[in-house]
Amino acid sequence: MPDETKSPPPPPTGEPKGPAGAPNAPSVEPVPAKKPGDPAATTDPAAPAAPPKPAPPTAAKPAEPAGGHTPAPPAKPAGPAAVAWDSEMVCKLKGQYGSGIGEASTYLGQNYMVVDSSLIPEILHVLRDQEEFDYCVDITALHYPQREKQFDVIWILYSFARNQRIRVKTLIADGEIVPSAVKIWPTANWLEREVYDMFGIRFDGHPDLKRILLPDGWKGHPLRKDYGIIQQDNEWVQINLGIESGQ
Amino acid sequence: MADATKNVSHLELGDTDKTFLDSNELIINMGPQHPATHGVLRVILRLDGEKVLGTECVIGYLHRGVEKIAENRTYAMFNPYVDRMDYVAAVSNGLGYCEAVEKLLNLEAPPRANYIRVILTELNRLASHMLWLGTHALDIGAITPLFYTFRDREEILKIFEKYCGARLTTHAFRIGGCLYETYEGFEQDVTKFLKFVTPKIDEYEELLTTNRIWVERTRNVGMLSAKDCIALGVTGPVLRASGVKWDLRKAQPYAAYPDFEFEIPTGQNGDTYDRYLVRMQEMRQSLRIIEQAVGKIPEGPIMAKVPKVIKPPVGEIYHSIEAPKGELGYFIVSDGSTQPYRVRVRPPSFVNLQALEQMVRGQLVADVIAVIGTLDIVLGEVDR
Amino acid sequence: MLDDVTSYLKSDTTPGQAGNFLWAFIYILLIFLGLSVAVIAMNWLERKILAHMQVRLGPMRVGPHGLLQPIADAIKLLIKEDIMPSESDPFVFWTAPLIVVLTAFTVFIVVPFGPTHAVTDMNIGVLFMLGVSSLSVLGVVMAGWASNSHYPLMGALRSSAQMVSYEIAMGLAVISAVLMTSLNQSGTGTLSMIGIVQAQEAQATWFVFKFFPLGLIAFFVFAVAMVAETNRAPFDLPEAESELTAGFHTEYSGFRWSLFFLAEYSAMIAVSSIAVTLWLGGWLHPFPHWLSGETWDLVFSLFPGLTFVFLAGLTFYSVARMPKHPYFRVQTMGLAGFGAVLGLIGLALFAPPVRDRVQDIYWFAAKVAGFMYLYIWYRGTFPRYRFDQLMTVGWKILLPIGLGVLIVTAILGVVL
Amino acid sequence: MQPVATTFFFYFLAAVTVLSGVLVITRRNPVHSALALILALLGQAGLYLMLYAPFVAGVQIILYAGGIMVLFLFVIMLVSIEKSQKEEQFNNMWIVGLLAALALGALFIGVYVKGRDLFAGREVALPEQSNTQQIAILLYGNYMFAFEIASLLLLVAIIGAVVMAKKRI
Amino acid sequence: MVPITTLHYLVVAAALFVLGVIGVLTRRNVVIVLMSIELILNAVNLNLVAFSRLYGLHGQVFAIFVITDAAAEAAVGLGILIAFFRNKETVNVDEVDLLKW
Repeated sequence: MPDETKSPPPPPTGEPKGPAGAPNAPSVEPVPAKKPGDPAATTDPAAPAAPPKPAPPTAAKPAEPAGGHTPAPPAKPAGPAAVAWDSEMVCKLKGQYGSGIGEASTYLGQNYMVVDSSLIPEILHVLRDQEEFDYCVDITALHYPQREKQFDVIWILYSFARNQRIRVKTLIADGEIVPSAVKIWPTANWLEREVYDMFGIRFDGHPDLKRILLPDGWKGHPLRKDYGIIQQDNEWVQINLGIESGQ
Repeated sequence: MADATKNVSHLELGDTDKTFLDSNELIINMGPQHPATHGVLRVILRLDGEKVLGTECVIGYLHRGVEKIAENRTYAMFNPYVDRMDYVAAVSNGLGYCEAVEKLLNLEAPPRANYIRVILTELNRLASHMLWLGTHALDIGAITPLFYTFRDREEILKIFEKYCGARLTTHAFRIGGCLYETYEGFEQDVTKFLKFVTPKIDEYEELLTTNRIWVERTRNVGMLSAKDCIALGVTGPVLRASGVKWDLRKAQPYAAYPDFEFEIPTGQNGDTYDRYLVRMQEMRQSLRIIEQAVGKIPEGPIMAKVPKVIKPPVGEIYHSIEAPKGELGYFIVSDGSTQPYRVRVRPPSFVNLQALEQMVRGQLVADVIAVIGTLDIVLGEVDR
Repeated sequence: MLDDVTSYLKSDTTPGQAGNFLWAFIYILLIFLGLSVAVIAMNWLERKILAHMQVRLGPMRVGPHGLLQPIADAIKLLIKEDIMPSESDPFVFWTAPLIVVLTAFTVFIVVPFGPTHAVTDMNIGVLFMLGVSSLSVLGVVMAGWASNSHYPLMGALRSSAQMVSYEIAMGLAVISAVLMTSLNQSGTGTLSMIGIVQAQEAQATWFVFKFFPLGLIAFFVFAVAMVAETNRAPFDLPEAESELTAGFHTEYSGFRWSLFFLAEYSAMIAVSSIAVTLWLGGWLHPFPHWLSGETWDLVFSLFPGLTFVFLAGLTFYSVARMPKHPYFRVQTMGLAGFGAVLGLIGLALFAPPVRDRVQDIYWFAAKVAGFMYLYIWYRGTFPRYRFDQLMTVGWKILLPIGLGVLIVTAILGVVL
Repeated sequence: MQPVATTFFFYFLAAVTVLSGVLVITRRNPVHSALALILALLGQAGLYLMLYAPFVAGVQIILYAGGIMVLFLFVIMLVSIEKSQKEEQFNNMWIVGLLAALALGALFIGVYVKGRDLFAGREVALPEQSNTQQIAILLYGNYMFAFEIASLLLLVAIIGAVVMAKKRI
Repeated sequence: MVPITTLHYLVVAAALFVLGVIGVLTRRNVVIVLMSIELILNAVNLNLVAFSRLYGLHGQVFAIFVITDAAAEAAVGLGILIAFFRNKETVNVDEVDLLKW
């Protein structure tokens, strides 16, 4: 049913976003303080790119700097900075997976780590079974059209035992398939469907990956940045609602 | 929408034995316009006689693209939109959003604002639970509690109206605190309301708690063990009714909650009856919090120093509060501009609704109604 | 002709038995009209009483205190577009409500409003009532099937299963009452409705107090079963709004729907009549043996008139409380007129020849009205049973109790 | 109750019964057949009343019309009738069946007409008022044993029906 | 008018009986066959009750027994019908041609 929805990423048609130059420039800004025991961290090609033109403070224009996910705004003196997330768990994971674990930082007291997408199911399993992150709060995604790996997929996990919340991220390109977490947390079922619905990210191993909020035949994935705010699937509207346009 | 049979082919069926005439498995389409689906929820039921073999929820009829809208509004402009998600607990939505943005801005609301926020949010929790009780009881066939709860909820809405001019979608809070100072006589109104409503909650309980039919209809219906709850990500009263003593107000306190004493009511069996009891207890605890809060609202400003143009630094934040329905989280990503790069809402109703399948499989049609009621979903929040 | 009229007035038997067809016909007409009026009044009363239980006012707009609301509703229903599902079976769809209404009304042939106030008295009266009222399940099943839709079908299956199961408990309770009629010198009981009331009169007790608490238990079984039999709350599963939208009559609208409505209320009145006849002494006034004698007879015969005068007083009190604004003038006048009519009826009921004849009917109607109030009260209080629980109550609780009561009654009847 | 207009009522009820019987065996839709059968049963109950058998009439209404026919309607609803309605309604040997049945009918009528003298004038008005009591006396007196057997039969039927209809016990 | 005698009832009963037999012999739908059997039983009942006017109440008692039998027969018959329908998806008697399924 949802086959036709997986279209190649259309060229950005909405408002032009971000500075045109070097959208996918590799990281030049050293990501804050990596664990010394993690030699490969900075060489990870999937490593989170710091903003190539680090968020200009004058960013009153609607443009978003590409790769804005990295919480390292050096130009913002008053703003809190992301610091390395020091914990036993991270050490252990890094020791175990090496370069698979990218950045692990704390921003505003909230921890997150970036994981290579190939490691996702394993890491999530480990996090659930060994580190007691037994509650998957949310699964969501971010879209950075300028980046080569366009999407961040984010798992927000919570541990009842530690009363701690972490975020696990992975970076994927458009069309790349992420392993599903349904086997790990059943709650991922609808959350992944929503991510698929909104971003077009497919999850491998999902039992019933189809649209959840939008109607089945809808074309396009609204939360992609290139999907305009008033854009709609006119064809669908005409066929199913019998009106010219929904606007 | 695809027709019912087509959708049902996707139902994953654990139970393959067919006890009735093989060819006559009944597929019933409940909703989207059905008196007991609390909005435009469509549940496709595969029935064996009265026994539910499988369900599939079709949602999205109320999808308004709130998250997309957020990306095209400034932080302050988006604030009223969150009220439209869980419209029976608009104040809680606003609180979560404002606190998330405040965290992103790395500032804190002044204590007075926090106290006002707690009072209004707890009042709103009461209102939400009252509405839940009325409709839930109505679904199970007791029509009278609905009118009682609506009568009393009206008093809460009156306080909201006096405070901010709106009854339902209040937009009560602003990023950085509250816009409105409490009106003259706010404390008295709230105290009067507390006095008025305490016996009323007993009145509801009198009608239902020991009512044999009520107990029979809700005991051992829609069971959800603590393990299942956590696996399914179910939060709020539903989780607590399964015996997990977890409440974000205690676990990760926010606003002024650390200042107050209150209990986290829990159940043991995780059935519909326990969820009912937990929510009734929660209403009492809310009253307790309000009582403590209203007596000692500190003096001071109600608004923190917030820049005229809200422009959080680049970064991302996840902040969640204990909404009446469960954990309501906001994941906000800022790119340093005036508009959020992305706002993700973690809606408790959406995640809780997912548990429906597990809760009703193997039970009877009538239980589906009871379970939908007990999950306390608001479709505005499910669909966003 | 005239002879027919007068001869019945002097006779002490029902017109049906006396072969007085004119009066039988008059009674049929009266019962038909009376039932229709009662259903309309019930409609208004239910909404009003339920509203007051639920801290609201209920209908207030159409006529003073919404008195004309049922009439407005009836008009609305009659002129409403009559929709028939395209895939339905038109013939069955049409006959179903007719069957339900017919059975609900036919039952009243044998209901004894007084020793002579009945269309006829069959010697299988109770059997006839049970049988005819059990026919209504046919209409329900047909309605559900003919609608060709899932909700009505499930509603129909539910209600037929429910009605059939509760009929058994009901029948057992009835049999124990019938058994009690045989506790006389000759040892022969009766199935005739009038005979049963006369037996209660002869045995100087209402059967609800017979072999205390046996009669009470049997009465209880019947009282529960009759609520289930009429598909009313808390046993209103067939039309459980929140589950099956409206059960077997989901697809019905307008006139045909109003037939179902009419049938439901007349069935309620019918089963209440059976309960009153079997256990609450039918037309006998309270404590017929303690409070007997000339004075008490006079006192009791004044009750009908007093009731109407009281109602008239209530109405005039409401008139006095009406807002004085000229906008309400018509309403006030209407209410006053209504009160005047009630008062006049009350006064007419004080006239000796009338009050003696009407007294029996009054006591019967008053007892039935009590049951009607109970119906409304249940609806305001109870949640709804689930289907399997309903069956459990019917088969595992009421049936054994009914059977036990029957056996014990039979043993006691032989021993005593 | 003195019987009134006996002739009219007899012909009326007989016509209702027989015509409904015809409908029963000719209707394509089993639900319509069942409805016709109910009508026939009710007509027959009327005939019983005319024959001074009110108790049998009552039992007929309760058991047949209210019980058995509901069961029939129930089952008809469960087995889908759309398919069976489209199929051939009569089997291949319907002519033979019809002829045989008609011959049987002719035989009956012939015998009755031949033996009409046997019945003529022997009708007695049975006591209607005590009909139920008398049946009860017979049922629990002379036919006690048969009565018990009948109850056993019903029990067996209940179990049999459950065994048949339920796939998994 | 001719007074209504027992013979009249017997003729009605015979007509019903014949109708029932026709139904049993010619219809293919099992449900209707079962209903035809009910017609036959009813015809017998009518005979019994009619004769009870001549020979006392025994006929009526027998009619009650017959009704009992009819109830049992209907229950078992319909049970078989359901089992049959479940297995063969049809309600045609012609297709009941296996000893085992």
